[in-house]
Amino acid sequence: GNGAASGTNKAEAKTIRLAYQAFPSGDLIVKNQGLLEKALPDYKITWTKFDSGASINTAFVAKSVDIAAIGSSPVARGLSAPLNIPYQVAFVLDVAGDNEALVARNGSGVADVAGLRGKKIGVPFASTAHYSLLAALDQAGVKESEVTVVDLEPQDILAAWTRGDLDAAYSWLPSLDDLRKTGKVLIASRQLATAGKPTLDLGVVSTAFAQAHPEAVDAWRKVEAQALDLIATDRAAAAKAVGQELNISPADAEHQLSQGVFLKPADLASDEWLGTEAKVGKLAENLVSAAQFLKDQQKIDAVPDLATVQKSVYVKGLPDVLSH
Amino acid sequence: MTVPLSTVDPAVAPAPPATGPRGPGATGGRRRRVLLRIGALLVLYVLWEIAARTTRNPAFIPSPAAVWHQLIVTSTTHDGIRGYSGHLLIEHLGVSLRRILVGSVIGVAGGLVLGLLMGTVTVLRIVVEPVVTFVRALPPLAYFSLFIIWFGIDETPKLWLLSIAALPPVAVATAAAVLSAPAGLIEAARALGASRWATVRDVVLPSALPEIGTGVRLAVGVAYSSVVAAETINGVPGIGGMIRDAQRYSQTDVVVLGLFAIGLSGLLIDALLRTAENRLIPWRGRS
Amino acid sequence: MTVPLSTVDPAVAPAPPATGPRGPGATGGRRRRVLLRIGALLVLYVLWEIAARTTRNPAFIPSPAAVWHQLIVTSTTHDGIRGYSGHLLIEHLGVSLRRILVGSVIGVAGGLVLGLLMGTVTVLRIVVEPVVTFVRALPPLAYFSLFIIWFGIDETPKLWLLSIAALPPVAVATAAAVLSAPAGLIEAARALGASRWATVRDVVLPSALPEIGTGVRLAVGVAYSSVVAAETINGVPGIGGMIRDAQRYSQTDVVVLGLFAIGLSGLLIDALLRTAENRLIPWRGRS
Amino acid sequence: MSSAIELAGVQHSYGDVTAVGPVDLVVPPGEFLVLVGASGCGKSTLLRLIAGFEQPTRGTIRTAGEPPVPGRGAGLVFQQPRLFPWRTVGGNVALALKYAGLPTDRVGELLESVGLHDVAHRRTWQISGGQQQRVAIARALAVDNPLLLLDEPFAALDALTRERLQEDLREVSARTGRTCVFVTHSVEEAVFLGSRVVVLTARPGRVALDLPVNLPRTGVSPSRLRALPEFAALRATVRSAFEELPV
Amino acid sequence: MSSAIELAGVQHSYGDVTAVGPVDLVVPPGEFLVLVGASGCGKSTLLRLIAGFEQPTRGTIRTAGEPPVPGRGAGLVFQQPRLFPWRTVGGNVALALKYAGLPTDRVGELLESVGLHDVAHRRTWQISGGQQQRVAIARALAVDNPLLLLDEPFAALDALTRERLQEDLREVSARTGRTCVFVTHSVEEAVFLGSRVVVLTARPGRVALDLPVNLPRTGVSPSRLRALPEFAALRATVRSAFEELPV
Ligand SMILES: Nc1ncnc2c1ncn2[C@@H]1O[C@H](COP(=O)(O)OP(=O)(O)OP(=O)(O)O)[C@@H](O)[C@H]1O
Ligand SMILES: Nc1ncnc2c1ncn2[C@@H]1O[C@H](COP(=O)(O)OP(=O)(O)OP(=O)(O)O)[C@@H](O)[C@H]1O
Ligand SMILES: [Mg+2]
Ligand SMILES: [Mg+2]
Repeated sequence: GNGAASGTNKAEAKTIRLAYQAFPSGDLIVKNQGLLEKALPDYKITWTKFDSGASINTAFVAKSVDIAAIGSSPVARGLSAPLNIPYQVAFVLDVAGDNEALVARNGSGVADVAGLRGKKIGVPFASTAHYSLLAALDQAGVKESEVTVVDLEPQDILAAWTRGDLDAAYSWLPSLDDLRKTGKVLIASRQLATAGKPTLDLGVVSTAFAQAHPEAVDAWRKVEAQALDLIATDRAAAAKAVGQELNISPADAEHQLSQGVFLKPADLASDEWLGTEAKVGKLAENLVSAAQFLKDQQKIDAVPDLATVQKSVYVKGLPDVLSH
Repeated sequence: MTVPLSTVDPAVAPAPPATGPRGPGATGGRRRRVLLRIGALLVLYVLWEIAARTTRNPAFIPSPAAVWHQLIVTSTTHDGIRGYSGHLLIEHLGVSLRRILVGSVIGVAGGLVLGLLMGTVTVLRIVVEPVVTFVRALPPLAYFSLFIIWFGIDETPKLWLLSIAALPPVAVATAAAVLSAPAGLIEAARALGASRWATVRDVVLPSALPEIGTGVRLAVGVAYSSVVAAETINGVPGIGGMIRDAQRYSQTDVVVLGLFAIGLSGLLIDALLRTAENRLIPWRGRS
Repeated sequence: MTVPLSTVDPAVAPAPPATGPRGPGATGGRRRRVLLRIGALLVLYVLWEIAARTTRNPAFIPSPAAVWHQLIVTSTTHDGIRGYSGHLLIEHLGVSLRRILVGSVIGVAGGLVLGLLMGTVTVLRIVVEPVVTFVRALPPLAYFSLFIIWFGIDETPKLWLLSIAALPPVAVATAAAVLSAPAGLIEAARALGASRWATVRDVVLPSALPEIGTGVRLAVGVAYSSVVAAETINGVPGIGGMIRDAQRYSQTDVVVLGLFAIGLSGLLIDALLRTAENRLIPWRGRS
Repeated sequence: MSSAIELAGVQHSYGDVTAVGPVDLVVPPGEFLVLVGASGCGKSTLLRLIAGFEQPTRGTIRTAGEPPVPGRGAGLVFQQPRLFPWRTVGGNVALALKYAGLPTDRVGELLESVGLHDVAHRRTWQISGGQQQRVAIARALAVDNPLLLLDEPFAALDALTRERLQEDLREVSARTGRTCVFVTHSVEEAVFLGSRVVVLTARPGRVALDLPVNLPRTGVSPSRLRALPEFAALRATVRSAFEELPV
Repeated sequence: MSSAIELAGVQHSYGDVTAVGPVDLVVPPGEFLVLVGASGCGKSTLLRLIAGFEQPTRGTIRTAGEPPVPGRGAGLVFQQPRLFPWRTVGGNVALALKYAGLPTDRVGELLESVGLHDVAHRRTWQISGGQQQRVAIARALAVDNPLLLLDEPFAALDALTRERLQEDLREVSARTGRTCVFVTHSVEEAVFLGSRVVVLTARPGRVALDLPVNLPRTGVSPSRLRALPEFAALRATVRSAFEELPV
């Protein structure tokens, strides 16, 4: 029993426990190149891989992690009752672009989102793709009850797709590549983002940790920013690092990176995203709308109000911290 | 109720003799049993209530009241929404029970046949036993995707998963029991002119029945505990699908409610199996 | 090797008599066994190769060559990367085997104690048996998140999961076997002045050993097949974590490699258990 | 017709324990052979060899000219009752009839013939030791096999029941001309039943005495037979053969 | 001192089968009581009642003034050997010594006393039926209990071994003054061993004959004892009591 017992109050121990996930982002570069370890040599840093936002939320509840890479949908859940996880959003790792998309299978006869009525669509429930799918349907005026939505993990979507059991699927890389080979993209998350329904991968920090170690959070934000710069400037080096973490070839990694949207560090502090200490950005509204979506799904009891969510965006030192 | 040793109160040592397989006070025993169980339930309830109150975190340990509330919510139509994810709790459970039932029956039948063959036909044992051992070590989560490729996303892969999960306990228990069949009675049957098959049917199988019964009970338990894995795919309606969904949204009270639904119906089925076993095997402890 | 019936070739019916527990040709039997198994392996290999070639989709059925290639890749350091996710295959397997071992030992020990108590102490059976039945119906995937909350994300929750998965087969098999203990021999021990505990130790336990052995083998198998579930969180290094990772990236060849690693090591451990069983229970089929 | 049983140089060892032999023995059809010998001398082993349940380590065995196969042409009563606990008493007897393809309505009659009434529906552990042994006898006698092998079948029976069953068996064997091999510890029983008595030496059992019994097998009442002076003489011969064996 | 065994109006039923009684019987310490009766008349049941393994349906039982408890103060030989197959032959005997808190080095000597050499290391199914029964006897005799209950212990033994063990038992009981209850089917054995012979009726077993045997218990050689005219007379009395029972 180490998790619950130790927790973040063991500040003196100077440890950082990071949770990461296997999606291509600057986070993997930070881990692969040991950037954080270099920036904070006197901290003991552990990286733990998780495969869903839900399990990361659980780990936060268990006080087993301090910083995590996690999708916006689970964050909205974590910030709402009954979880009310004391963590704050401190970074936007990436915005879903063409790497998450709704694809219709060739031969299903579906040409646009509205044509999905009466069809069967696969999506991993509780994921950002699930959120995006329902947003896309809503946008096209298709009611959820008019389609059959099936809960499937990406690899299972691929299997069912190949058999012809699905007419469409909302999924992400790498399985998305295979879907696109035998299907037609109806809409990608990039378009939804421009339409005000972006899905994001966020960096969150437990509140207790942020209060105890603000300097560590700063260092972490700096190295994450550094990684974003690397993605922008040296795609090949970034791809090599990401590929090593994902057990895929650098070429594949580059291909995947090219389809995501990676913000410039400076943009993070813009009103569009995190905002500044003076004014919290639109991210908070985005999280509230994600929470509203969950409420509509009867997955949470109540939607937190905007002010509460704004308090959960860690803007301390913005925009200066990120402008080096 | 059963063998003398077990009917004896441990407080009295050395144990006083029991008067045959069914001692007196069988009805007194029943009342005592019910009382003991109710007592144990109360203790568990109080512990739960205390745990819930001290942790004060419904995501950790939801209070009994919250779970009770979810029971009502998921069993009724509220605000135009039926139960959970559009299905009542009883419907989720019913769908899953059907899957468990079918999967168990197939798995038990397959395990019985495989086990008997492995126990009696040497060639088959040599070839099939490693395969069974290999397969039963494999994690269902790892090979489930293959099932989707082969069988789609509807009932078939779920039933396959449950069947394959239920098969090994029966197969292993049967094969082992067959090898333990009393040599003296096998000889007795052969001396009476029994054919090979008749020996299996009239001696080996009956003598293996108690252990097969244990295997069946384990198999049904395994099928039960695999229902969430089986319902990771297209699992709603289904109690496993409901639990998974609730889990991903950290609705711990619904998760606990689902666990109760599974555990209690599992208890019921096990009690039925045990009754059937006692009826079918009056000679337990006599061979 | 064991009971006459099983050493008999099915081709000859009615079976010719075997000369005692260890018939002649035990060494000839061994050669035949090895040959049969090699033959079966070859057949499986050819089937696999054919399946891989006809489906032509490595995401579904990777070719043997691809899996072999992955074996080499994951077992060596390539381009500065050690194996898979920074660990060699053997390290993944080693970590998981350690978990399985510890989990199985705890589960088996717990199951044995619980089973013996349930089988011999009536009060405990009445209260504990429903609890065990309840728990063994619960899907590990459903309650694993509770373990994370209670025990963190490191070794503890994994070992708990594996222990709880391994416990029921031993507990149920032991309790059932204890109830089947031969009444005549229990009386014999008591007539010699055995105390209650001595009767359990010298009669009940030995007579239950064959069934307990089956329970242990099932328990280890269940622990094996639960390793992916246990390694869903913070599972690398670990063979289950490796499989899950590979699954997410549709690296089916790595998944199949992982399945082989699990299945083959499972076979090995089962063979060890079986040998131990045969040594410990020379009286199989004689009671 | 060939001999019912032919043993040529038969020897049997369990591992390094030689239990029987070498034994040479030819039993013509219709003979009632009684085997007598000290406890542990190899009588049961010899019977199991003739039944085909053991293979001789050395030598050959033929029954009706063929190597023996269990369940073919020989009824066998083991030293222990070996009843199937999952069948009732009646069910145990019925099984024998079923295997022989005979109708199972003779169960009652067969049980009656060994002095058992009203136990057909009982479980096998709900009858006494002697009753169990009688069920085993009824089961073995259910089918008319040319050869009958009995291993101390009457050991657990009281004097009266035993005498009645002895007489029945004597009468049946004389009437049907079946070949019998009968193991007993009672010298009296040996002389009364046998048309030939073989006394075995201590382990490994070899033939110490092979004595033809030429008492009238029919037409004499049992009690008169037992009172004959030849009867007493034969009994004394067997008994002394027994006593003179080196231990 | 109180009686070794006291049965007052004892009756026992298995379900609706009345096996024994009512029986009234008082056995003074040191008595060698032999029970005789037809197969299935309730002898084993009576012994199990005295051992404490069954509770009487009616009436009361006292051994040494107390309600009997299995394993306390009484050695018991069951009708079947009931050896533990997970222990070797020697291990079975050692267990009895262990439970009594005695050193286990007497195993060889105990086996020797029932005529068994070289089988201590064997498994229980690797010895003959008579040898198994003798192991059970050795196991029950390992501890000096004031009461000894024996259910047809010599049924599977040849005449010579049986006679030797009879003499041993007679000698031991006379020397140590233990109370014995001995079930047998042999009238000869009953008269030879018993200081008192009780003949039971058919089921439900009641006392049909209660016969004191006043033969000299020491100082006479067994063969001379068997040759005494009183011996023959007693044997005839028991036998005729037996024969006159309604069946
Ligand atoms: N469990 C039981 N249920 C019903 N009847 C029983 C049970 N056990 C014994 N009996 C009956 O009770 C009677 C007495 O049995 P018991 O074993 O005492 O006989 P016994 O005198 O020892 O006979 P034997 O000489 O054959 O051993 C028998 O008729 C038997 O059928
Ligand atoms: N499986 C075995 N392994 C080793 N020795 C054995 C085995 N079975 C029997 N024996 C030995 O072989 C000898 C003959 O055994 P068998 O059972 O034939 O004796 P028996 O004449 O029938 O004796 P009894 O009158 O006591 O039944 C005995 O000394 C016995 O100890
Ligand atoms: Mg014998
Ligand atoms: Mg008896």
